[in-house]
Order: sequence, then structure tokens, then C-alpha cells
Amino acid sequence: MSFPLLTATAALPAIGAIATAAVPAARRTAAKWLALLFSLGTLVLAAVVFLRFEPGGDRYQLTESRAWIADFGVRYELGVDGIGVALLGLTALLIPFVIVAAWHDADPLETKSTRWRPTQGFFALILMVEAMVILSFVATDVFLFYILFEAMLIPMYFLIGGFGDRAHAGSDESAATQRSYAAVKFLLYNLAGGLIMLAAVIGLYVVAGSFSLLEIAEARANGSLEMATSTERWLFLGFFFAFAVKAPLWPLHTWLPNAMGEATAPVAVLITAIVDKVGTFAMLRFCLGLFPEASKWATPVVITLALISIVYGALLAVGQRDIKRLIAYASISHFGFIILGIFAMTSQGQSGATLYMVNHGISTAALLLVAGFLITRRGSRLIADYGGVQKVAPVLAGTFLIGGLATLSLPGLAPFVSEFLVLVGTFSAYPVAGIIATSGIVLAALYVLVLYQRTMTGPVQESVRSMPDLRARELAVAVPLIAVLIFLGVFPKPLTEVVNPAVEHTMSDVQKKDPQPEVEAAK
Amino acid sequence: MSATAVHSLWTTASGVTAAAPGDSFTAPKIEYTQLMPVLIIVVAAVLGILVEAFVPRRARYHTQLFLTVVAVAASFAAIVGLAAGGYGTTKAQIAAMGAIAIDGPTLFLQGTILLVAMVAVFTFAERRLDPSSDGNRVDSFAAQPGAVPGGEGEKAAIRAGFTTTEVFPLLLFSVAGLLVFPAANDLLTLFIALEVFSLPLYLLCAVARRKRLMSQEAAVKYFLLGAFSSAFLLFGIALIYGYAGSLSYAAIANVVDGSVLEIDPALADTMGNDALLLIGGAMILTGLLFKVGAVPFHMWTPDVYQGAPTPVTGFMAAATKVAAFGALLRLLYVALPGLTWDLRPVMWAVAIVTMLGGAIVAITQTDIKRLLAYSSIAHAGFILAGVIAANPEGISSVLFYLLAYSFVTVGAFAVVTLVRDAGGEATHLSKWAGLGRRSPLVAAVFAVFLLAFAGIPLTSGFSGKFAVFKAAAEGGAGALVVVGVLSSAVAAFFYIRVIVLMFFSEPKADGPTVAVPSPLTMTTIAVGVAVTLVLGLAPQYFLDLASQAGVFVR
Amino acid sequence: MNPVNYLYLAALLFAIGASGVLIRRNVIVLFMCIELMLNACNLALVTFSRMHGNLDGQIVAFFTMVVAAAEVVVGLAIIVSLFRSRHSASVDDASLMKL
Amino acid sequence: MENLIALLVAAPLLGAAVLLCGGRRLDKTGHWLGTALAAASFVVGLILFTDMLGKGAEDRALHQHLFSWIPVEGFQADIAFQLDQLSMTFVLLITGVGTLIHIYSIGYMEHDERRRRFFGYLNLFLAAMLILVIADNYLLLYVGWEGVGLASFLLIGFWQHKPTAATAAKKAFLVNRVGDMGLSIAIMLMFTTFGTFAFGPVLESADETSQGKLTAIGLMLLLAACGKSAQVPLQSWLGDAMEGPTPVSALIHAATMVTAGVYLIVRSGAIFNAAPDAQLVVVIVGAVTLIFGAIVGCAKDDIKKALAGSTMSQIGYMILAAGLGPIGYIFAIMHLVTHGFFKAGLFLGAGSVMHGMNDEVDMRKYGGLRKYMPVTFITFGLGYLAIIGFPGLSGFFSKDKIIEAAFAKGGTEGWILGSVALLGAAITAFYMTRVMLMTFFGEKRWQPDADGHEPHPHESPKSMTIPMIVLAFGSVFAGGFFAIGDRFVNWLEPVTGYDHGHSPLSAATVTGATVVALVIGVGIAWAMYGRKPVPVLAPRGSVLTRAARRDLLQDDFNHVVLVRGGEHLTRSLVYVDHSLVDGVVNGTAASVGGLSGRMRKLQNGYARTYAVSMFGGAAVVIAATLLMRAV
Repeated sequence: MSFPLLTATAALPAIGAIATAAVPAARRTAAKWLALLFSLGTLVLAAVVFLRFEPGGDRYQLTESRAWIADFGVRYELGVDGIGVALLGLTALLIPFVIVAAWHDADPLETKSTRWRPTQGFFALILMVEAMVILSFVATDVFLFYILFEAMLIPMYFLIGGFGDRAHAGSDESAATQRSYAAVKFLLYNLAGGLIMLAAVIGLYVVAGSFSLLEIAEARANGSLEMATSTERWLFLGFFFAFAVKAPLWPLHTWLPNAMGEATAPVAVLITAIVDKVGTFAMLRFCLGLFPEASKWATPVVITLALISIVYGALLAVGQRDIKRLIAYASISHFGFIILGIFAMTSQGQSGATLYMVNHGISTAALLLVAGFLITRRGSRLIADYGGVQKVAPVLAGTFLIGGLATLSLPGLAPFVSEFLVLVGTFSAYPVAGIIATSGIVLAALYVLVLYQRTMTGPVQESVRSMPDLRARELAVAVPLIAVLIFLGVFPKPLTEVVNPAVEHTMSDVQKKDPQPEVEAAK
Repeated sequence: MSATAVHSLWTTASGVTAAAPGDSFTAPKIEYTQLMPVLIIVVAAVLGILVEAFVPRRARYHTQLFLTVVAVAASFAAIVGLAAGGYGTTKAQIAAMGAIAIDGPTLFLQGTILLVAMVAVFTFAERRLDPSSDGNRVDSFAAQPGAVPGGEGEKAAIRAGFTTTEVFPLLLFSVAGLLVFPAANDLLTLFIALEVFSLPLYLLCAVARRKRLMSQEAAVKYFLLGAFSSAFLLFGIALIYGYAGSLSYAAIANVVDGSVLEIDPALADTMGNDALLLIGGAMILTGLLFKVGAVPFHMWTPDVYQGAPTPVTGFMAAATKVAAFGALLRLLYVALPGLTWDLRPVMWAVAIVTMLGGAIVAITQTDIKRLLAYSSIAHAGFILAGVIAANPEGISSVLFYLLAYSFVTVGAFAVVTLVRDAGGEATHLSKWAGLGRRSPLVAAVFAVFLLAFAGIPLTSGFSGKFAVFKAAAEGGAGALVVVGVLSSAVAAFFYIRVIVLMFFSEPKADGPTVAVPSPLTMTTIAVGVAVTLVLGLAPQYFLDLASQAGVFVR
Repeated sequence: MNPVNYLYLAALLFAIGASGVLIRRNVIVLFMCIELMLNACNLALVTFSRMHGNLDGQIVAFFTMVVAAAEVVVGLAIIVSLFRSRHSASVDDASLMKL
Repeated sequence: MENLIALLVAAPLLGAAVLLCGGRRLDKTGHWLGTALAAASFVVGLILFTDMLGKGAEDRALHQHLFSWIPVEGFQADIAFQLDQLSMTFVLLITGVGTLIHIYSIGYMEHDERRRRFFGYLNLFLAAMLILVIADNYLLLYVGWEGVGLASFLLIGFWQHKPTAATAAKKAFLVNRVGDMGLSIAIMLMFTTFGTFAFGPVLESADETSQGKLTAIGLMLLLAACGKSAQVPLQSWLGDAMEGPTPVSALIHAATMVTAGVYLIVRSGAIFNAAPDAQLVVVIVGAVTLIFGAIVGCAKDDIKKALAGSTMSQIGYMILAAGLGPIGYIFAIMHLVTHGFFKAGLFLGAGSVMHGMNDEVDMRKYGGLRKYMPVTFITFGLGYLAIIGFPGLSGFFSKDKIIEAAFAKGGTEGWILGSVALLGAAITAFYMTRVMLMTFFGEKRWQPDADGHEPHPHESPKSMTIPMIVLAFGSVFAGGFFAIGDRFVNWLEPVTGYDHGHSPLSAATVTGATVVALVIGVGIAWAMYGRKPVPVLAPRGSVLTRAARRDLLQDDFNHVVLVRGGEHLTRSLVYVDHSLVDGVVNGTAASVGGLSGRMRKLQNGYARTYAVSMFGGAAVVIAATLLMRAV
């Protein structure tokens, strides 16, 4: 077996986590640099994966397979397809920015106890999450995936509950309670979803006698595995529920605003830009891959829920008074688009959904991190506490605006490509759904511009008069992300050509053909 | 006189004597090698009594500790030897004239019990946690259990530096009983073993150094209810005996599945009378379900767990569950396989109410020991799901679960002993607030145990739960699995609550201090963590072990 | 006389004992009731032993007596120490731990 | 040659990037750079133009394929440009007028410390607008479409410290987004119908599909056009857009961007030709807006708002023409170009006036300015004559042609449209005369403002007047140049097609009618504002006037229906989310907790209670087991 590249990619941050955690309390800065170093190393490895991956090649590449828990029929099986590569890249790309953005978030308020090492813990947890997420993107064994899907909740939980937004200082009792409420809510929602999925996972094993995606798919293909319709549907529901909680899909979304509101901006990015993608990714790979018939059966309901998410999320975003909660609801709306694209079951829709995962990750990261810089400056998350920032901190305002424009998917920025693909893909299969979803672009403009207008424009508020503009560290976060947004908006080819083959595979899984245009005019 | 007397260790001679008086006495055949683990423990226990009698007080503690550790280690070595000798698999056999079964489950469970006992001994022997009184290092046990708490007698005893080193022989006796319990192959042995491990435990519950009143109350409750339940068990035994005319599992099984055809007309209304069988079976079941702490026979658990000295609680919680489930499995699979379909509905009901009841009531608990007690109830429910599976996977999964669960439990209670304030252990949850800030390591360790209890992946708890649920699903108990995951979701809530308390809430000013334990307790906790993680990350070896061991000899 | 009647008697005794456990407050009496239940078991065992014509049941009966004796030892020890510290033999007074 | 096309876009795009990222060090030179790059783009346009003239009418269209943009299974979107006569017309207009306005802005924005960014935005707008007109497929057009939306958002809100400006910017973007929704739906429809959205294939095979589909596409395109070109019902943003600096109003909200809708419809002519129902809607929208804008223009005292109303109405003319089909396309574009000249000129004039009057915009506070700023007066006057269609000037030719075409539509429809157009001409004459009179004639009516600054009206600097003069030239001669010998018709005919139609009235009659309408309008205006002095405080006026002052209550409508309704909706949804969606879960949790509390009570500490539960349990177990056997 050749060099286990995927394992290495996942292992590096894990090692980094341990190393970071081991740094003595006094050497806080060293820990930060160490974490950053490891995340960059991971980025390099991810780049290698991206280059080694041949779009034309097998469905799953760089595969690894080792015995693990024979009694459970579980093998340590890794393999990456185009979708996996894209999201792997996204994760590896974003984490360094998250770390840099969070540079001072975890500095202890007072250094009274020498044993308490929040900073080390914080960055170690981030790396741990990265490791688990990466592994879950490349796991081709359902059980392995499930384990990571569940296990990554724990570090996330500590990140949310342990390192809240300094927007209200740590000592404030109500803030502490709110934060732990958010953390618990996050954990319980996802845990409940995961446990339901556990039942389905076990059921799948009872039915299929294996956890290996490849084996099951093969058995499906050569007809040696027959799933009763009802069984398949139940299993599908078990899986889908967990992913819908994670994604999150209306009405299982309410944990997200709390979590994102209470967590620090970088952690919020971790949640919505990276961890939640595991949910949508899993819908594409497991729900459609394992239960194509049931997926088709569920499509009408799922699409309806997705549409509700789109409109509902956007409307609630308009109604928010808290910057981070607003972005959270915006994300809910966007996840609606992603799920819509997945279940439209057209090439455009699914390619769009995959690109959407990546682009939404980057754009949200840009917007949310800049918002975080803003919030740390003023020490408040309330929109009402800002005004006229544009005058005192034009660069901050500019980056914020670009992030916002990306969020409303302005053409020329990456999200437009994916959103339009999703819309076209949906429209060609379900015109009405497509049109309803299109209304989302107006609402998106509404909440983004309202946010921008209330915070950045108008007369300068006293509280922000002395606000400094972005510092070098913060620019180092914002500018590259924006650059990526523009590049992928103008030239998404590198991504699409990786994704397309994977999408064709999924389409063949569900045995769907794209609807043919009525006039064959394309020459 | 009929010749239906089935040979049994206790009654070999019976038929013969009746036939020909004055005939030569035939000695029963005892396989001492196979029984060695038990014998070692018993001998050591007796020696322990002698030590109490003849060794000067100052030396007793160390002598007893040494003796106990050596005995347990030796016994475990014997187990390993037997297992290596293939007694667990190929050479599995009925020993001691049908009284004891030496087979996979026996050896696996006995091994588990001994390991648990070993780490438990360490916590028993811990003497660094409490501030030394009058220059004497003290452990968790009363100087003179007989004396009135806070009375003159006790003060004098403390001044004199008395310590209750009897706990070690008591522990050993209890262990002896526990070792026999899952191996018992006839009902009498079952009953005796039950009493042998119960009685010392009743006593051990009563001898806490701090909070004596609660400790004694726990002992009384445990004793009365235990005796009550054993009465049920015994009556059940009587009825089954009446039904089958024998105590040996094998014989009972034969009668149940009707392979014994010739029935003396005189016995028509007892022999093979299903009413007797069913009632008797049900009553024995009751007795065993009491020991495993299944709803509705669970109510002793919280009080006893809370009142007993924490090291005892840890030992009891882990070891008795292991032994009791072992005995339950053997009874159901060897003696009453014919009743599977009659008992199934009841077992289902019990499993469901146990899972849900334990999880739900735990939510509102405010005392960490009671919390763990309720969680142990919920876990009993999960294990029952595996028992119900009624297939080989069921057996092995239960064995594995018991292994995983017992170490988490011992470890968790060991951690509980560390968190102390003026009044001894600070078991009220409110006192645990902000523990993560004050001593991150202990809090982290406890968090690991809690996550294992909650069944989060990468911990032993998950592997066990998965194994059990998988077996249950394959055994056609899918509904149980669903209930199981639901109650796990509920259970997760209160484990998480404790973690929140430890890490996310501000430390209280008058909060407890975390005592720095001696290497003994450290070992216990370390072993607990190690097993938890190993069984979570790479359980394969132990799963193999369990599945090899998962066959009962008949 | 039909031996089955002994069984009915045994059942009756068992029931009496059990109800005693449920009804009486005094620990000692409660304890005695449990002993009664055990002895009911003994009666049943002996009867069955007689009916089956093997001695197993009687042997068990002997063991039960021994066990009962042991229980008395342990039980009384606990009860006495409780009585010392509480000056009450009512089982209901021992209810510090609840909920 | 075609490789030059990308340069058209590249130059201003580069300018925008440099100016916006360059930082303070460019504050000194930024505006020059911006202007230079705009000019460069214009020069490239001229080169291409001359080259194009050199070719035969048929093979004039140039095509440049840069790279494949979104390659996805069954979906092909390219970054590719197409430069035909129609696009070329726009390129010249945009870059030409654009450059002039850059120059103008150098003076106009002199005292603004954020002038560098202003030029960055202007360049950004040019780039986006050029993408819009030279894209070779609808998706790329959409990019430009939203790009200009963004630029206009940034420029309207350029003075962000003014809440009104910020709000206006947001409003403009939002209303445009509604239109964009139409455009994207149209594109989706094209994709599902034709499997592509490149101009070539779509337009060639337009008539191969059903009426219904085409009508749908047409209407969606029209919706888009309404958004961008401020046509009823999406007109409400244009008035507020006047919050932006005057050059912006001139360039974006008069000359170029707002005409994008016309371009879209003319470009999609093939589709509309095949979908008469859609066409009908188009002409109706055009006609309504024509009158609507004109009426609004009559009531406004804010000079820019008055001009904005007139812009609306003039674009109404163009849309109307575009809706007429091949008869009107060319004249729509022609009017568009001439309008580009004179309306830009008028706005620059207005800007110049404001520049001299401390940014006072209320015409009632002007008066008699012709003495103080003669150049402005003359250029503005020429623009005025042009727009009212004074015979011989640009507006005369283009507008006259449209009216003629309207009649040529034939049937009652033709009559109605024609007369509406005529009526519009009259009203135009009225309100423009009103503006003219109130601003430059009569007595001076300005007073010291709040902090006692007496305005000192003065002529603007060269950098401002020169562009005005140039535009004035355009206003005067462009129309004639185009119309005589049907130059413009021959130029565009290969692209848009041309159908002379058959007017029930002779050209002369129409022209006569137009002139009559013009005279009437001017006359009334003179009677109302020329003879007697204009009151400084606006009289209450008739119901219609008051309604017109409030943009015919359009905003009140939006406010009540959309804003209020939306607020209520979101508020109630926030409540729902918290108490219902979240409440269900929390409720479940709470109930479990309560259950736990009650079950906990069973654990009452009495050993005998525990015994009872055991006994009961045992009883149940036994009973159940027996029952199981029984049944």
C-alpha cells in the first residue's frame, strides 16, 4: 500500500492538537504559532491531495483500507471523491484563517491559576475538530463516518461553551448561562440526531451486512442486496434526520442561532462554514448514495422543507437585532439552497450544491470574521450599537461589504456561480420550487443591505468614533479570503472539473437523467 | 423411591444410601485446578480473618493489603492460565459434580470481576485523602464501626488509631461469592453464591467513616431488601425444583423441553406442571433483576449507592452487575431456554422501563453518587436489551458491555472520592461547579468517564452500546434499539449537565478542594481511563475475546 | 394426605411473611417476617423433596437454615449499630436518603 | 481586432481595482488615472468603431471568447464578448459620455476627501456597463446587470453619512434585485427551453418553442427591464437615487444605466417578435411610465427630481418604441442615444447650478440665474430645446420618429399609443419649460441659508463647463446626423431588423401634431411660471399636484404594503421561531423534566415502599408470565 496520504492529512492536525495542548501555560504565544504551523502543514497536504486527485479517474481515489473492528464489520476505509476533495480543501483552507482570526480570543482574562490553560486548549480543540472533519470527509465506511460525526460534537461543544464571545465579558453570569445553554442545545440537538442515526446505522448493518460504501454499492449493483422499500425508507429517515439537524434544515435549525450567537466569531465560522458542511456532504454521499429510491421518495418533502428554510431563514435574518444571529439565519437560508440543489437531483443542482458548500464556507468566513473584528472592537453584538463605522474604519467597512455582497451572491463573486447553478438545476426539475427559491435573492439583498446600512453608514456613533481600522493580522485574514472569493467567482473551473465526475456518479446512483431542453438549440 | 435423583455435588450419595445402607462412601470428584481461582480467594479471605486475629494492629493494614492484592493477582493469574489452557473454549466443562460450570462466560466474567476487585482494593486502601486524625492516616472506613458515631468509644478508637482492616477479608469473601455466582450451574450454588457475596457487602456498606448515619441506613435498606429478594429467589428455586425434581440447570432444561418423558403419575400435579415452572422462573428472575437493579426492583440502588462508602459503591456497582448479569445469562440460556418465549414480553417490558426510568429520573438528581446510581440503572436496561437478543452475539456483546461498563464505573467513583470539602466527599452537584477551572485534569478525566457513560464514540461506552444494540437488532429487537437510543438521548442530557457544571460555570468561593491521592487511587483512575479509551478506539481484541467466550457449556 | 396441601401452606406462609415485610415498621419484626418467608421456602423444598423422592430439596433446606443464621448475624449487627446511633428500631426513621 | 474588445472592459476595471485598493497614496492622482482609463476605453471603442465601419454591414459583428466560465454537465457558460452595431452604439455612448463625466467630476468633486474612491466607483460602473452591453450571453449580461446595480448602489450612497443617501442606495439595489429576479428566471426558462442562454442560439431558435414559454420569458425580461430602467411598477427608486452626486445622476441615472432595460428588450427582439402578448405588455408599461414620469416631473420643485421624472418618462418613450417591435427598435435606440446627450447635459447643468448655489436644489430658491452663469444657461437651454423636441434638435428627430412609429403600429392600438406619445410630448414641453423658467428666468429668489451664507451664484470651472459644451453639441446635432439619410437605421438594421410599418398619418402630419403639442405645453408653462413670479413656498396645489409631488403616492403604497407588511411578517416570524419551533423542543425537554420530578417522588426513602414496589413488580412479572402462556 502506498503512502497513506489521507490518513496523514487527518493525522497531522490531530498531532498538532496534542502538541498544542502540551505547551506549558506560560508559553501561550508559542502554542498559537504551533497551531498555525500545523494547520498550514495540513493545508499543504490537502493541496497535495487536490493535485494527486485525477478528475477522470476512479470514483474514490487515494483509497486506504485496514482492518479495524471485525466484529462490527467495520474497516478503516478511506477514499476521496471529487466532492470530498472540494470540502477537504475548504476545511484545510479555512482553519489557518480561523486560527489567525482567533489569535487573542482565548487569552485568559486573568492568569491566576497556572494549571488552567485555556489558550492551549482552545487551539488544540480547533485542530482536533479539523482532524475529525477531514477524516469524516474521506471516510468510506459508514461506521467510521458515524463515529467521527458524533465525536466531533465534543470539541465543538467545548469551543462553544468554554470560550464564549467576549462581547459580554466572561464574568457576566447571564452571559455564562446563555453560553452554556447554547452549547448544551447544540450538543443535545446533534446528539439526538446522531443517536437516531445510530439506530439506522445498526439497521443498515443488519440489512446489508457491511458498512463499506463500496461493498454496499456493489451489492446494490449486482442485485445481491435487496432492500425492502419500507426498510430503505426507515433507514433513509434515520440518516436524514441526523444530517438535517446538522445542516440545519427547518424546523431543526433553532440550535444554530444560539450557538453562533454565543460562540466567538471564529468558532461560529467553524460551526457554520465547516462542521455543518459534514451534514450536507453526508446527505449527498450517504442518503443519495445508499438509499437512492427512498431519497427520490422523500424528495417532495425535503424540497418543501428546503424552500421553507430559504425563505424563513432570510425573513428571520431581516428581523434580527444581533449581528451574529443575523448571519446565522442567513446561513440557514443558504443551507436551504444547498439541500435544494442536492435533492433537485440534476447535474447542475448537485454541482451547484457542492460548489455552494465551498463558496458558502468561504463567504461566511469572510463576513463573519470581519464581523468578529468589528464586535471585538465595540464589545457588542447588537446592530443598534453601531453606525457610521464606514467613516472611521473604511477598510473594515469595505471588507465587510464585500463579505456581505458575497453572501447575497453578487455575480463575479464565488457564491453567485453556485447559487445560480442550484437555481437552474432546481428550476429545470421543479420550476415552481425554482421560482420560489429565486425570491431568496431579493431577501438576501434585504438583510445584507439592512445590516450594512445600520452598522456602517449614517452619522458616526459616539461609541465607534475612536474605532481603529483593520490591523495587519486582520487584513491577513480578510484579504486572502476575498481574493479567493473573486477568483472562484470568475474562474471556478478548477473546482467544477473536480466536482463534475463525482456528481455524475451520484446521478447514476439515483439513476436520474437531466431533463432535456425542449429545443435542442445548443450547437 | 425413584432414581430421578440427578447427580449433584450436594446429593451424590442420596440415591445410593437409600438403596444400600452401609455401602462404602464415594468421594465426590472435584476439579481443583478449574476451581483454583475461587479457592485462592477463599483461602486468602480466611487467612485475612486470621491476620485480624493474630497480627499486631500496626501491621495489619499492610499485611491485609499485601495479602489481598497477592490473592487477587494470583487468582487472576489462575484465570488466565485456565483460559490459556482452553477451558474457556474447547475444554469447557461442568466441574464439581455439576455445581460449577467452567466455560467462556465464567472465565471472562471472573476475570473481569477480579480486575475490578483489584482496582477496587486500591481505592479501599487509599489513605491520603482525608486529613490524618491524631497522626493516624485514615481511609474511608470507620475506626470502629460498632461504636456510636461521634461517641466516646469512637473518639477513643480514633485516638488509638484503630482502622477497620476487616474490610479486606470481607471484600475477599464477597469476591469469592461473585466469582461463583456467574459460574453456578445449579440453583443451590446460585443461591449460596448470592448470599456469600451479598452478606459482606451489606456489612461493607455500613462502615463509612464520614456520614455514618447514611452509611448505616444504606446498609439496613440494602440488607432488608436484599434478604427480601433472596427469599423470592429461594421460593422460585423451590418451585423450579418441584417442577423438575432437580436443581441442576441441565436437568431442568431437559425437563422443560420435555426430553424427560417418563413422569411418575404420582407426581403428575408437580412434575412438569407448567404453573410451577412459570411462577418459579418468574420469581428467580425477580431475584436476579433485583441484583442487577432493574426497574421496578431498582429502588434500593440510589440510596445504597449514596450511603455506602464510595470505594464500596464503586466495587459494588461494577462487580455485582457483572456477576448478576452473568448468572442471569446462564440461567436463561442454560436452564430455561425453553422459557425464552414466555419470558420475552416481560423482559422487554422490564428493559424498556429500566432504560427510560433510569434516564428520566436521573435528570433531576442533585447528588453525584445518586446520579451515577440512576445511570447504572439505565445501563442495566441497555444490557438487558443485549440479554434479550437471545443469540450468540447477545451473549458476547453483554460480556463486552460488562467489561467496559465496570471499569468506567470504578473509575468514576474513584474520582468522586477525590473531590472533598470539610464534611468529607462533596457529592452535591452544586459543589462541583467550576471544577474544570480549579483542577482541569481531574475534571477532564471525569468528563471522559461521563462521555463513556453517555456512549459518545471513541469511548468504551459507545463500543459496548453499539455491540449490544447491534445484537439486539439482529435478534429482532429493533424496537428496543429505538427505545435505547431515545433514552440515551435523554441520558446524555444529565451527563452533559455535569460537564457544563464542571467547565462552564464559575467556581464557588467555598467550593471543594481536590485531594491529591496516593498512587493507589491514581492507578485505579488511570486504569479506568486507559480501558475506557482502548475499548473505545481499538476494541477488536476484547470483542474477539468476548465472542470466543460467548458459549455456555451445558 | 395429599402433599400438595403442604405447598399451599408454604405459599400461605410466604405470603404472610411478605405482607409482614410490607406492613410492619419495627426492623426486628420485619426481619423475622423475612425469616418466615425463608422458612416457607424450606417447607416447600422439603415437600418437593419428599414428592420427588430425592434429597436435593432437603439439602437445600439445610443450606437455607445456615444462610438464615448468617443473615441473622449480619442483619442484627447492622440493626444494632443503627439502633445505637438512632435509638429507634423503626425502619421508617431510616429515611435520610430520598428523592 | 476582436482581441481589443476585452480591453474595453479591462481598462476601467483595472482603474477600479487600483483606485479602490490603492489606498491614500493615490488621493492626489487618482482622479486623473480614472479619467485617463475611461478615455482609454473610449479610444479603444473608436478604434473598433472605425474598423467596423470599414467592414460590410453583414460581417461587422466581432466575437471574442475568453474562457469557459462555468463548465458543468449540460450547462455551458462562457466569458465571451460580442461586439455588433448595437453593442458598438452603446460602447461609444457609455465610454464617450462616461469620459466627459469623469472630466466633469474632477471639478465637481474637488472638495470631497473621498474623491479617489468616487472615481474608483465610476470606473467600476463603466466596466460593469460595458460587460452588460458586449456580453454574448444572458448570464454574462446578468453579471454586468448586477454590476451596474452595485456601482449605482455605491454611488447613490456615496455620501453615506447622510441617512437619506444610504437609504436611497439600499432602496435602489433592492428594487433592482426584484428586476434581477425576473432576469434570472428568464435565463432559467431559456436554459430549460433551449438548453443554452447564449444570444446566438437562443435568438435564432426563438420561434421553435411555444407561445406561452416565449411570453413568459418576455415578461420576465420586461420585469428586469422595469427594475433597471425605473419603469412602472418598479420606478420608485429613481427619484431617491438623486441623493447621489450629480455626475452620478447624469451618467448612471440618466444617460446609460437606466437605459439598460431598453437594450435588453431590443437585444431580445427575436423573442418579443415571436411573443406579441409580451410586446403588448411592454408598450403598455412604456406608455404608462411615459405619462407617469411626465406628471411627476411637473410637480417637483427639486431640480434633480424633476429631471429624474423626465428621465423616467423619456425611457418610457424608448420602452414604448421597443415594444412596437421592428418598427420601433431602432428609434428606441436612437432616442436613447440622443437622450443620453441632452439628459446628461441637463443634469450636468443642474449640477453646475447647484455647484454655484451651495448645493441648493429647490428651484423655487433659484431664479434669474442666466445672468450669473451664462455657459450653464446656454448649454442647459440647448439641452432643454433638445428634450422638448424643438424642431431641428436631436430630441425632435428621435421623439418624432417614435411617435410616428407608435401610430404606425396600426389599429386602435396605434391610435391610442400615438396620442399618448403626443400627450407626453406636450407634458414634457410643459415641465421642462417650467424648470427652465424657474431656474434661469424671473427674479432671484434665493435667501441666506440657515447659518447666514448668502449664496454667490458663479460660473463653474472649465473642467465642468467643457463637458457641458460638448454634450450640448451632441444635443443639437446628433439627432439630425442620425436621422438624415436614415444613417442610424441602416447602421442598426442588420442587428435589430427594421420594418417601416404603414402609418395611418403621413410623417408630416405627425410632425405637425408634435410641434403643436410642444407649443401648447410651452404656452401653458409660460402662462403659469413666466408671466407671474414664482412663490418661494410651494402653493398647496391641486390633489393631482400633491399626489405628483409624492411621486403619485408610489412610496406610500410601497411603505404601507411592503415595508409595514414585511416588518409585521418578520416580527411575527421571529416570535414563531422562538416560541413555536423552539418552544416545541424546549417544551418536550421541560415535560421530561417534570416527569422526572414526579417519578423522583416515588423514591421517598422508606425501605418498605421499596419493598412494595419489588413485591408489586414480582407479582406483575409472575402474572404476565402466566398470561403469556395462557394466551
